[in-house]
Amino acid sequence: MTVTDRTITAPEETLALPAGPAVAHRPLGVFTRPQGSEGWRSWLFTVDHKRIGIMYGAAAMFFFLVGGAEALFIRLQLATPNGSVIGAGTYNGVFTMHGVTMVFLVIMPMAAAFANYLLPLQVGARDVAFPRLNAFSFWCFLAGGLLLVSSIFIGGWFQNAPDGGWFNYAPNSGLPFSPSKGIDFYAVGLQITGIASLVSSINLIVTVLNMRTKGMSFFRMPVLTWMLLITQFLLLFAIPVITVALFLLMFDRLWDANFFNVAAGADPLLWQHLFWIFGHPEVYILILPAFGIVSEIIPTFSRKPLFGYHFMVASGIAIGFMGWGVWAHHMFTSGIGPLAVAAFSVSTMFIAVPTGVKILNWLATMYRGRLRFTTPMLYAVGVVSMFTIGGLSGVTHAIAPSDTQQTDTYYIVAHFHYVIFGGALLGLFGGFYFWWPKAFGYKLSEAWGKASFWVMLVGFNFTFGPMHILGLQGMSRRISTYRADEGFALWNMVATIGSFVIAVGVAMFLWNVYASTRKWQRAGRPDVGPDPWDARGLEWMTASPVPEHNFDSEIEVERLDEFWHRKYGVDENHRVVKTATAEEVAHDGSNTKVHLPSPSYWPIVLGGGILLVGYGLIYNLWLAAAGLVLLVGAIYGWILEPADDPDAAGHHDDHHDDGDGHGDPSGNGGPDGNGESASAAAPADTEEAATVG
Amino acid sequence: MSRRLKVLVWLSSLLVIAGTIALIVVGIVVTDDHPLSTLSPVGRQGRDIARLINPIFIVAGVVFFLVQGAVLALWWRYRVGGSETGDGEHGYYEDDEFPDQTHGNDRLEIAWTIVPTILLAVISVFTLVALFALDDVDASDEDMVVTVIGQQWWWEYQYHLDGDTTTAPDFVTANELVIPAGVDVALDIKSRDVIHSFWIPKLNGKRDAVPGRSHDWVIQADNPGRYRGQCTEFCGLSHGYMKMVAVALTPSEFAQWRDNQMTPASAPAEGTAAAAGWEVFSQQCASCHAVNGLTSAANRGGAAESPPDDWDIYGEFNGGYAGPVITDELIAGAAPNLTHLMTRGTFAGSIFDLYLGAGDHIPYLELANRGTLNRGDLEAWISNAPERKPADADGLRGMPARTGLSPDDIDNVVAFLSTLD
Amino acid sequence: MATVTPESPDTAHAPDEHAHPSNWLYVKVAIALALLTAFEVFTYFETVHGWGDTAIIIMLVLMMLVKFFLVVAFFMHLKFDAPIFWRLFVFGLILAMAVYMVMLTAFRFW
Amino acid sequence: MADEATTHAEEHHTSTGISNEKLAMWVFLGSECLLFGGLISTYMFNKGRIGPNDIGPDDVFDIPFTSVSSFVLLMSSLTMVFAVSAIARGDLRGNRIWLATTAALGATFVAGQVYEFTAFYSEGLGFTTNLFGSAFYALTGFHGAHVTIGIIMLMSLYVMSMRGNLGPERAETVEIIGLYWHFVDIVWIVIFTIVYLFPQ
Repeated sequence: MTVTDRTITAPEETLALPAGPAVAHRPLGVFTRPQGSEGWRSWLFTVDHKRIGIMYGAAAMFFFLVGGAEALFIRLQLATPNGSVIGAGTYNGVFTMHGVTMVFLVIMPMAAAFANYLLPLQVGARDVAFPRLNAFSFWCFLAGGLLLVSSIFIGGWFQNAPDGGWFNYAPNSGLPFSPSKGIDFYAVGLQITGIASLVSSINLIVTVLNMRTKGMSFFRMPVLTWMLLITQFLLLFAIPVITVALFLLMFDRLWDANFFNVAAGADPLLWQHLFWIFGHPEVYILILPAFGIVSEIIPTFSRKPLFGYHFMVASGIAIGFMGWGVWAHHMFTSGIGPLAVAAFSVSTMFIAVPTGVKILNWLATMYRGRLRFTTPMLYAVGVVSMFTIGGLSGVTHAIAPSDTQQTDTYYIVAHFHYVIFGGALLGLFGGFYFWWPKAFGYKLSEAWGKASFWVMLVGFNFTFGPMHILGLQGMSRRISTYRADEGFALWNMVATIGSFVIAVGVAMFLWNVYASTRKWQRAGRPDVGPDPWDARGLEWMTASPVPEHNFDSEIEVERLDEFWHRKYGVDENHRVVKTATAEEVAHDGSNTKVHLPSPSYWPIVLGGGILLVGYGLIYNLWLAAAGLVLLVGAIYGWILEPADDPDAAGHHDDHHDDGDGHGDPSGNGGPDGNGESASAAAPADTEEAATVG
Repeated sequence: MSRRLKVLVWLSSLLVIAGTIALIVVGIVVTDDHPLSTLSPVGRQGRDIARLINPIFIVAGVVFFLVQGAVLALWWRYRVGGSETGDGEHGYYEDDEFPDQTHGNDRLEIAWTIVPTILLAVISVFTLVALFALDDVDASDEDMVVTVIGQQWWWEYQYHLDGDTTTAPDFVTANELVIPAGVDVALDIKSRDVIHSFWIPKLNGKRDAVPGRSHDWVIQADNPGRYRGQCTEFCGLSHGYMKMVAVALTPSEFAQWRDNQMTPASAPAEGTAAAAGWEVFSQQCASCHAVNGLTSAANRGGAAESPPDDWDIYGEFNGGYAGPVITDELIAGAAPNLTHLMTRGTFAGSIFDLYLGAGDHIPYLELANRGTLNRGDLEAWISNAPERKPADADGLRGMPARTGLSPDDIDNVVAFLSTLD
Repeated sequence: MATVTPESPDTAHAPDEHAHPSNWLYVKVAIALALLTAFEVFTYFETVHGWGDTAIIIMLVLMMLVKFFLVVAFFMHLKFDAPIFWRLFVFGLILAMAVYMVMLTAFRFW
Repeated sequence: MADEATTHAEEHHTSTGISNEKLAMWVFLGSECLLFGGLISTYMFNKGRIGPNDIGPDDVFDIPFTSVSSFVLLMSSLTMVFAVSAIARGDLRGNRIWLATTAALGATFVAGQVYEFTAFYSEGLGFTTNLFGSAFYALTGFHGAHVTIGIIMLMSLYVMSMRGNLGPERAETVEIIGLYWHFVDIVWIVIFTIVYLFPQ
């Protein structure tokens, strides 16, 4: 493979992020810029996309345990008729927090973990476009998440937790009907996580559009990159809509506005429209990353390329587009009129087509493959199987008349858990097992992994399978209890038992993480090598764990699945033959001359400022003012941080890292007309970019 | 046995097992009588929905078995063994065998894009036909329109026998919607506070009650009977405790019931327990509960339990609110009209039976005469309602506690209520 | 894309600089904007002359769109800049209009 | 691909040939369309949902005044363009002058809005008065906040320039802030037409 030779040019000249040591250590006012990559402080101030990805994953896992505990309380309360484990008030808080936590604080950040860790690697970049902004996204998300979760404890157990459901319909969310601070926590907390998602989506979109390595055209990008990119576009356009809705709600509650005040003539359906215009793309925001992960795992363990790559990409784009035209199917019974119902019913049905294409392509990838059922493969096939169930039940309530029977019953609860747990979460867990060795240099135990998969799968089906039946038998959602003579006792008990089986499965996963880590620590690091699974993407083309600088030199990509093609060739009989080992092809991370963006204090300070503003809005505007001061200070500190010397163009350590253009406008302005050579290559790339926009 | 045959046997036995389990589950689900089941409709609309969805359930079931079968078949057929740890000479695979490196097949892709599209297009035609038929709310052949009003956490029904919902209703009742069997009954669904959803699963799908809006809906029951329902839009603290019942009567029974409902209550005879109960009631309860002929609007003026003005949406809003008009004392302040309480089978948002073990054994019209009053729940409810059904701490919604009442007072109130038949 | 590729290597600011219009063009655009604004305001005061509301709204929307695209195309350089900007921005714009117009239609707003 | 250029060019290679910052700003502006679209639709939906005797748009709007302040904001876009082309030419002094003028025009607009709000308030239209009031103040307030942030950014640029930190090599920074500024202007073009000029 001659390609390898060609790409290894003088390392120092191919740096994506140049920095001079003199700049990195330059004192700024009273502060010295943080340094070093060891110890806990280095995590607080890191701007490394991989560490940020890992922190996203860890935070999401913490919130997953919180949300899971809430789920168990729900199931305990409903296990028997007239349940009295938790009262109606607490129950409402618990199911609301369960939904909000799982959607906004678990699935989204878990996907963000993969996006942060893998997107730059998969497109062959050194880091994301704006590393400090990336760190800010994480801290801002964490601030919002902690603010939301703190509502459980502040002022008494679930006294001030949001209790209007994750959908939080007006006017029940108004002050007269929800006088506790709960809805304020909801509105403020989701605004903050929304800022995080929006900033992160801009950052990652720019990364994919702009930071691809040589030859990495759009149709050479892995499907995971594609799905994550589509997800970021959905976030980019959906977050502002919920922002508007949350602002209106906040104005109503804090400053007595009239947006949802029916007595003043407001129409509460406005909230529903705004919420679901956001909420339905949100569903695809949750599921598309998992689709991408599955599309990486199945080919690897089938020893085949993904079947119908272009159709997989196109169906993902189609889902992204169509996701904007179906929101009112959440409102078939709201009284939006028969014409609107008819239109949205039909549009919803056809969104099943691109989804079905994906399922069939995964099956076709497995067909005639050599399937190796490792833990990641089990999870991926689990997604194919379980998501299909969720998709099929989805079609049954795209049919509007039938939806009037099913909506707001446990049938819907079953449906979206098959989609979000059976689809998104299983996919993300598969991703953990798959990329764990890449991120940490050792594998999780396969035995424990398989066992925990089966326990989780069985528990999952016992929990949510019966809910289809309960829903069709007429059990409503969000009811804190039911009468004994309504006949719901049997399947509720089964579901509750199933939920504890899931909990065991999750505990086994955590034990696996603990035990595998211990084993690795005791034995000294067993080197899994760059490519433990014989995989296909560029992320496997560097050492495990990935060195801080990602790749030793810029990779030049010539086709889809570049890394695999560097390992394998075809002989005269069209048989696949190995031409190089992964170790020969991959970079070993030995290039220590790469300069990287320096760590920074400001992202976490800015996140802290936002947290203060958040609590301030809920409790005391003076606190908010203090937070605002901190926030503005952090922004200015941030802007002034890079060495601010216009004559030193090309020597700034983070010219790629500037949110609002205040910083160094990059070497584009350099005197020697640099950077512009790249634009000669732009036609093809931007032409393809059109398909994104 | 050839490998192919083995797979076939393995697969078919698996399918048989799965099919059997599915059949058993479906059997339990369909035959077991569930009062809220959507699977055994007994009304025209519910049946239309079932007729639309049942074939689709079958199609979905077929697709389900095909996909799951394909997953299992691929698994069985193409799995290979290999090193558990991946550190064998060939990594995870024991060999260097590679399957055909197929990248795709455009014709196949186009086929499995178009086939589901056609399938869904067919389904959507049937859907649209059913949708517009169900929405044809003028199908009702009765003049009568019932205004259904949801509030935290019970339902009020205002009967407009002439179908004119802009005038005062002829009579008002709560929680149990009584309709004549066999005919379409037009409903006009509204809300006084937050969004609720009216749903009698055996008769028809649900329709939201949205404050400030008025939604048309139709229900029909084939046969006389009692059909349970549950508010299905989350409506705050006691959402789970907001239930209702639709009672279908033969047309002649309905006429009888209707005439009775239109008679005002008469004052209990002097000196009886019921008279003492009325005393207590008029002081403690009448600020919210109306009893036609006995309470008056004056009882309710300025009562502490009335909602404060700034979110009082009871009155007519001139700029667009199409809510109910308070025209006379028929309509309660914030609580069910109790004029004919004893003719109902349930109370407190239909979470308690008013008569012990009555079930369907006693004809609806004879409940008041033949039923055994559920004194335990009724008395507990009167003295401390929030204990039985969580209500908001500020006392603005839900029935407030009356723990100050002595046992005698409560006995007397029950005696008074027992006269309301 | 044609506006981007043919740059000479010695222009520092390739995508936008080489095609930078003159200040006089900007002034002309500004004059057009000012005239349009004046005419918009004029319609407001001239409603008495018996134009229907619909006609006025259509005229106002047309003038608004012209102003909008004048600013976007010239002041924001989209006319001269890389097409990807145009696509990203217009995608957001069209999506916003489509989604919110459908929402208002569902409310039978028009 | 002309990748035989200098190594310096290699360092700043981006796939599209566009700088990250500028791309990010346009991506952000695409997203802002959805934000203002939501607020404008909320306003349109709610402005008429008031009682017949309630205070409404016709009772408070002062079209001549708002026309003048709209004109001021429109012209600030022109001065912003001048600022951008000045710095691209290397005319740092001209850049400073036009930045300051733009900020001043923006500040005039915001001051006009503050005056308008106080005038409306004294005529009886508060934020809580009715749906028209809530929707009007929310929409124009959001826009005003955007303008204010823009003014702060312009002033920061001005200070940077005074301290010698804003040379011609940073022309793109000015251009990016300019994009934001023009966006705020086009939002006002829409608001002015839909909120003020549409027949009520």
